[in-house]
Amino acid sequence: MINTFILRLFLGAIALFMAAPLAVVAGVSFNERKSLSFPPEGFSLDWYAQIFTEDSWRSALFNSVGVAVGASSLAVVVAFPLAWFLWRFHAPWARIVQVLGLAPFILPPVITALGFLSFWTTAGSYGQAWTVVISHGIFFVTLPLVTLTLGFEAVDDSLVEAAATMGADDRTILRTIILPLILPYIISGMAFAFVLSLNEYIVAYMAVGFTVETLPIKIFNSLRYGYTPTMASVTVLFVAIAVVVFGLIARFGDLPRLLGAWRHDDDS
Amino acid sequence: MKIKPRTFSDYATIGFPAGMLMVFFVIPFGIMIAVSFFQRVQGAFYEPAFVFDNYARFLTSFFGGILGFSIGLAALVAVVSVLLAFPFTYILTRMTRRTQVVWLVFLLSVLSLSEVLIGFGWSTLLSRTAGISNLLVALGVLDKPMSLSPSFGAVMTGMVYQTFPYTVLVLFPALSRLDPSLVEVARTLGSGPVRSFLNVVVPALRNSIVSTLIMVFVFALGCYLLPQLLGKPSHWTLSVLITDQAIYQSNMPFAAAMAVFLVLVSLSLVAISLLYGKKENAA
Amino acid sequence: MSGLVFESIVKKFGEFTAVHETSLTIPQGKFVCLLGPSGCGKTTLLRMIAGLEAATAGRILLDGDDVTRIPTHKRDFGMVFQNLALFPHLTVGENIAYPLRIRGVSKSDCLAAVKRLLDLVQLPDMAGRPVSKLSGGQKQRVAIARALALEPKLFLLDEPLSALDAKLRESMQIELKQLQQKLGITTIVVTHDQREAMTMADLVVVMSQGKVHQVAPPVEIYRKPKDAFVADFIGSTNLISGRISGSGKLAVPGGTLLADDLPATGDVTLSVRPENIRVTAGSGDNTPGCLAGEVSYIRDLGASIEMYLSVAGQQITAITTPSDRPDIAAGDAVSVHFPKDACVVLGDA
Amino acid sequence: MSGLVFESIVKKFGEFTAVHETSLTIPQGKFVCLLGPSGCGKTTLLRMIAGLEAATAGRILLDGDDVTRIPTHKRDFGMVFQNLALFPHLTVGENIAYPLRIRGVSKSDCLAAVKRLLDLVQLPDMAGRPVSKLSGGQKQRVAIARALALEPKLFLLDEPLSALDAKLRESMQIELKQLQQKLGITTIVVTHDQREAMTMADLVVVMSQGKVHQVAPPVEIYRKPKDAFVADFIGSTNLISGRISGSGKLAVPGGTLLADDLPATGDVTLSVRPENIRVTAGSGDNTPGCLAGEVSYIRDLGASIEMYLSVAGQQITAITTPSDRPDIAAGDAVSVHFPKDACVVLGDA
Amino acid sequence: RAQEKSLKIGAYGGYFKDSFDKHIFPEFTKATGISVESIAQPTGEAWLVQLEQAARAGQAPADVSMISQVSMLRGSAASIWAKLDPAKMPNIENVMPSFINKYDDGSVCGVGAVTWYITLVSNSDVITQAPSSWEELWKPDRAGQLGLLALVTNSFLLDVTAKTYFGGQEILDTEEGIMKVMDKLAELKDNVQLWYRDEAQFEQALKSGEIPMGQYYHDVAGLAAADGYPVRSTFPKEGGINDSGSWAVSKASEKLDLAHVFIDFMSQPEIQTLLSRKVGTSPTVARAKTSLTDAEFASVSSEIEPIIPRYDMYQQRADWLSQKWTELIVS
Ligand SMILES: Nc1ncnc2c1ncn2[C@@H]1O[C@H](COP(=O)(O)OP(=O)(O)OP(=O)(O)O)[C@@H](O)[C@H]1O
Ligand SMILES: Nc1ncnc2c1ncn2[C@@H]1O[C@H](COP(=O)(O)OP(=O)(O)OP(=O)(O)O)[C@@H](O)[C@H]1O
Ligand SMILES: [Mg+2]
Ligand SMILES: [Mg+2]
Repeated sequence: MINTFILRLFLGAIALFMAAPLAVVAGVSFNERKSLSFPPEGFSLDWYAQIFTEDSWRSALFNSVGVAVGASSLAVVVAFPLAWFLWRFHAPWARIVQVLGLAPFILPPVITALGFLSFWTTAGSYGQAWTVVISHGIFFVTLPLVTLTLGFEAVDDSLVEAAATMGADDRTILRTIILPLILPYIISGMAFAFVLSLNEYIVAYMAVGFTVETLPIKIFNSLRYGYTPTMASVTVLFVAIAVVVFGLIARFGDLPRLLGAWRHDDDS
Repeated sequence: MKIKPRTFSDYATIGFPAGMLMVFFVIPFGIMIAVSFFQRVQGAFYEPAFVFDNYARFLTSFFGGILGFSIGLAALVAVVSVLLAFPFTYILTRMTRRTQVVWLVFLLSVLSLSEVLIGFGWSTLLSRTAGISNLLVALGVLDKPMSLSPSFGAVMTGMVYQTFPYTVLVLFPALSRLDPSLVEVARTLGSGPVRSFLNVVVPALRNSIVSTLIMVFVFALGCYLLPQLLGKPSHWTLSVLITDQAIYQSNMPFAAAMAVFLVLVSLSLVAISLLYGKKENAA
Repeated sequence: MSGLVFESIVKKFGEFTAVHETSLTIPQGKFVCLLGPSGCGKTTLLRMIAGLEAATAGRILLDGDDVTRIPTHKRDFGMVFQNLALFPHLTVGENIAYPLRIRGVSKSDCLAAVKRLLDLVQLPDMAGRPVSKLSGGQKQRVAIARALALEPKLFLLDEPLSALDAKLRESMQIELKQLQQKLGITTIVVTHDQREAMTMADLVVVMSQGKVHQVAPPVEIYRKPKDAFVADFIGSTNLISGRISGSGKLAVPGGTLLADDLPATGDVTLSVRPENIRVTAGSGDNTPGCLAGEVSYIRDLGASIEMYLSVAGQQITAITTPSDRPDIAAGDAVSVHFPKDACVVLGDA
Repeated sequence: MSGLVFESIVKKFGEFTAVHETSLTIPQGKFVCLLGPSGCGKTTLLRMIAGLEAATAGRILLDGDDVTRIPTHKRDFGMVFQNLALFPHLTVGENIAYPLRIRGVSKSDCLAAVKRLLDLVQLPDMAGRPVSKLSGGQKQRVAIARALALEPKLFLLDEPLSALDAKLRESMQIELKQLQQKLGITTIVVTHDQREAMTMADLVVVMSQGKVHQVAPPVEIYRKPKDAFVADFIGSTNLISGRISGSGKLAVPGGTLLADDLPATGDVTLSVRPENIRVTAGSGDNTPGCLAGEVSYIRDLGASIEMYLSVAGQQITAITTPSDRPDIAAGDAVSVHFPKDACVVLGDA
Repeated sequence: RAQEKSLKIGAYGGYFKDSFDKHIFPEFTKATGISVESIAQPTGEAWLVQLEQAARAGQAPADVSMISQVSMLRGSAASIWAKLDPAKMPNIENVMPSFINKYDDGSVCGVGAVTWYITLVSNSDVITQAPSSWEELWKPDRAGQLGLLALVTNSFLLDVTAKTYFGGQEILDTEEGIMKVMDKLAELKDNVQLWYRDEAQFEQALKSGEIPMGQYYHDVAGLAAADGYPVRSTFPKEGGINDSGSWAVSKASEKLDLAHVFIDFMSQPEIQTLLSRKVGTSPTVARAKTSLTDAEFASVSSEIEPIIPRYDMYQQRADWLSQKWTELIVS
């Protein structure tokens, strides 16, 4: 039918649009020479090897992953009690804290970055590796806050009440009912924060760029003497990591549901 | 089921996140606001003071033009993104779970692409030597390959590319929760698929559409790399100039003033559209 | 011919067959109820009529025309969904005018039509209300008015009343029936409530597990169920198995029963409605049609008395009115009478 | 004293009073149904007992102890929620063991308890199943078993059977009743289904709009409703208003009716159940207790026949069994008999 | 303790830092026993912002950093550089006086580390005839073919225009003069396809011929050419732009002594030679003191008199210039 044809065409066009730059980046990463030519000249996997063989790339990779792990954990640790409080208690003033939790993502990043720079130097901790973890943790707190809020909304009140009638106090309910039910939302919020932290440049750079060189900083610094295909191979690696992370989430959890889908017939 | 917080431990739960946000977000942001009133020292840095110079410098037709352009660009990006993403997400939510998952993983992965690489990818794709215009030449659409970047179109393409997955993810919950029987009933009443999409799905979700527009708008407003990578200087946004002032001119007070101004403008736009949305709802 | 005809319709969802091969004729102007337990395929059948679900095989004919491949929006059938599916962004009037508006009917004609329809469903002066401000029963009526706006050839309703409470449901049942009689539209209602079907329908289609068991007027369904499923699903019944022991006679545990239409030989099952069984005190005389039993317990429901009896090891339920209540108590020996015309011979399910 | 006592309990949500001042005593060991139309405050009352909702005023006593301020998790009442609220992340066994586990009961004791409870609700060998793999009726039983795990002093159920289909519901009603009799736990069930209440309860509490109308055993509720609301809500009834015209006599449009317990003077309303009205062919003799009427229409529901009559301009419904059906048709003149003991005098609602 | 004998040294990240790490710092450690922790600095002046912020809080992200001239001036105006003692650095005698930065009071705050040239580059496949003058940029047939640096403080196009069309950089003394130069500069705007900020953005386009001409770093262009790309770098007859980086020490550093040792080490002619050979920069000591061959020298420098940017102007009129410049290229 003509309609399904148009539909396919539209979806195909979107897929092409979304995939095109990825194809360029992937193509470039196979260049034989140290150049970002596209279409690639020759074929080589050296640039992938270089991520691991060359110290600076490897340590940048590890820095990035370390920062992302720390920051995403912190974001969850901050967002969880907040989302829980908003869900559990009736306290209009708590909305202010919620807005604060949503705000970091809304401001122009460069301002957040400069704010952190001033803050850390004033606090005298400038240059400490952990400051970037806190900076990113706060900067990305919005993401787990949103997924956790969604998650708490999805917890059926009556489950909590049922547990209470069976003798569970707040703390026990949190541990035995809410945590297990909300775990997928924690994971997805953390995954979002993780992936974005992995790719964040300006905040990381301003907070602690010279001590902890993360991959994006490394890429930016490399701009001084030309793009190297390693940038592309690192990107491909990152996209692969994202695919794996989200693919695993989809494999073991219900990804559409984590992203807010919900149908009446889901329960069965 | 919600109760009023009573005990110390009730308050302690929110105390931690509130404290963290206070110390690590409000204070840094407060510092930036304070800095926006500091005195710039030409050829050096700045000194603590309380002056409005930085704001005054901003209030010229030049910066007014840039602000207007930035807002216009962000708005256009938001509109185009939503125009593309809304029907797309609608179709997506009607597909099987499995297909949805594949698309979502794909979009999430694109979302994690860093801005430089998006810029690089598109500037290559839009270049004369390696870009799609060669494809068009091969297809006989064009006579000879041409360079499509830097240009306004390139900036738009890059920014829409960056915001598209984000838009889809923001629209996804609302669209997937949309009651499918609304469309079915419209069809029994004589609306074809396209028509029922336009006069049932779209109006039924207009609130989600408005809030998505706002979110994408704000997101696009903060974008500072793509306009540089894909645009000419005349396509630079206020965020580019802020970064410029802060990092290249070491003029933090002026950068901060511009940022504060940008935040105020975007917040008030958000507030206006929310108010308007509320009114419409109440009617 | 006039009316709706299913020709060997089949519906599969992947491997799963939701509707097995079904052929069915629904005469023009009738009020039909599709009745069956949850998941038996009622909604699927209705959605195929509306074109919302494509039949896997077979044809659907309306007044002799094949409509199987016609898309929903060209069928001009009115449909009311279980959740009503009122458009939340439109007012009551706009909801009702929707099918007219998209056909380009003028504003004033729309207004007139809305007024007429609102009068029809007894909701005058509601046109300007947002639908969110309506009660359940009012929403119901608006959905009906909207479905009728086009004067459809076929009026389809999927459990239209299930969200309403008992009292409201009963009055809506009567209203719906009266409306249908007034308009004379062929109407098909899905329900899993047998009382509802009995109250409204001219013709009941009893389904289970994707198969149609019986198509008949309500009283016939009750009095002459075709098989054990129908007998048991419509009202409650006693199913008694036995072996033919002579012309019109059936040997059952504990004695002999009499029935019309018994086949010559073999095993058959009888359905006997509880309210047709008469119970008297004292052990029976063991004539054909009367068995000896014992009272297990008695339940007084106010309007009726239920007697649970044990007859030759089998559970039998009998119902009587308070005024006819025999003077018996749990543990008493009783004689249980099965009138010949109350014993219905069942076919295979 | 032993049992559950409400002392002047009030519940407001903001300005809205969901439960008006209510005092009530529920004796130990009884099976009580809270019955009333949707929104009348049944759930609210039950939730106050469980401590899930704080009473705005008044006290709740259990066996003489004030429990009004005791938090839910210290009350040790078992509760079954309308949607069952089984923990989706736990298996059947873990669900049932949950209240024990959080009290630190050892693993082996938990296992033993789970086995015993699953036997009790007739679901042996299901402990390892994930709850999502259960049918509706099985989920039901698991929820009941879980609520009983702690041997609660009070067993509360909020519309426990409303999600089940009619057949299953009936069998669960009987099982639930038997279970309660076996365990002897004071049990309070919320329902809006009067049949369900009549079937299960020792004591029915009829509510509407936040007020308790009557507390009595089911048959008494049916036979001796206190007011028009109860009479109408429990089964269907004919409400007839008239003026006292002598001892035991009531002048109504079209004649005179007889009734016990009539006050000396004034206007009163009678409730007469349809199944207690006898209809005979031919115009009546106009003696007290018998009025002349005309048949409006007759509806055959299979198990019963409904006769809609017009008596002196008033609509009267009578019901009879197929076997007692008088030989009448729509339009016939009939005489309508109101037996004296069927005429119940109502108080003010 | 070994830890005390270590120095944090900032160098431009990427290729630059890699080369230092590989060829220079090990030499230094071998010679002095001081270990080096190298810090990747970013391009532009972002580093200065960080140093300044850190200095305010009494911290030093790096002890010694390589700082461009405009930033040096800006830093000295804010007094964030430690004063250096020439007496402790005998080798700075070798460094040409123009590469020594001083505070107003005459005390030394920076010592030339390396210098480099920005020249006229072109893609030899597209532009067969090598250009010889900056005037090439203004030619109408270059429409849409140029890539120029986007910041006033690193493109130095004002100096180029003044030298090419106004007979020298004196015209830049006054605001009117600068405006005249800007007007001239405005004439080439239509020729510009790309105003770039990150060098590689242009390099990519230059190599492929997408943008066949522009201003670029002589050393990097040489590397590309050596790699076989059709890229050529030309010193125009008006001269290449000679920019340089200086070693400066953050005031907040507690290792001033070691920093002296380092700067002294770096100022040796042998080390400058090594830098030219391994990193591709031009020496800050007179050519005669180095052992560079003609070919080696030509690959990093030129005999044509260079254009030395008017750093004083960039510093004194910083905000005004950046405003006018932005207006120039944006509008
Ligand atoms: N889109 C679908 N995909 C797969 N199976 C389906 C689909 N729709 C319905 N089914 C299955 O087909 C069978 C019949 O469904 P249908 O909705 O027609 O039942 P129903 O009789 O309307 O039941 P209910 O009274 O619960 O609404 C069910 O087993 C159902 O699970
Ligand atoms: N949390 C609440 N806030 C405000 N009003 C409430 C709340 N809970 C219940 N109500 C109101 O109190 C009244 C009684 O509600 P309740 O849930 O007790 O009714 P119910 O008898 O259980 O009805 P149903 O049969 O529909 O469950 C209703 O009008 C309801 O709208
Ligand atoms: Mg259905
Ligand atoms: Mg309730």
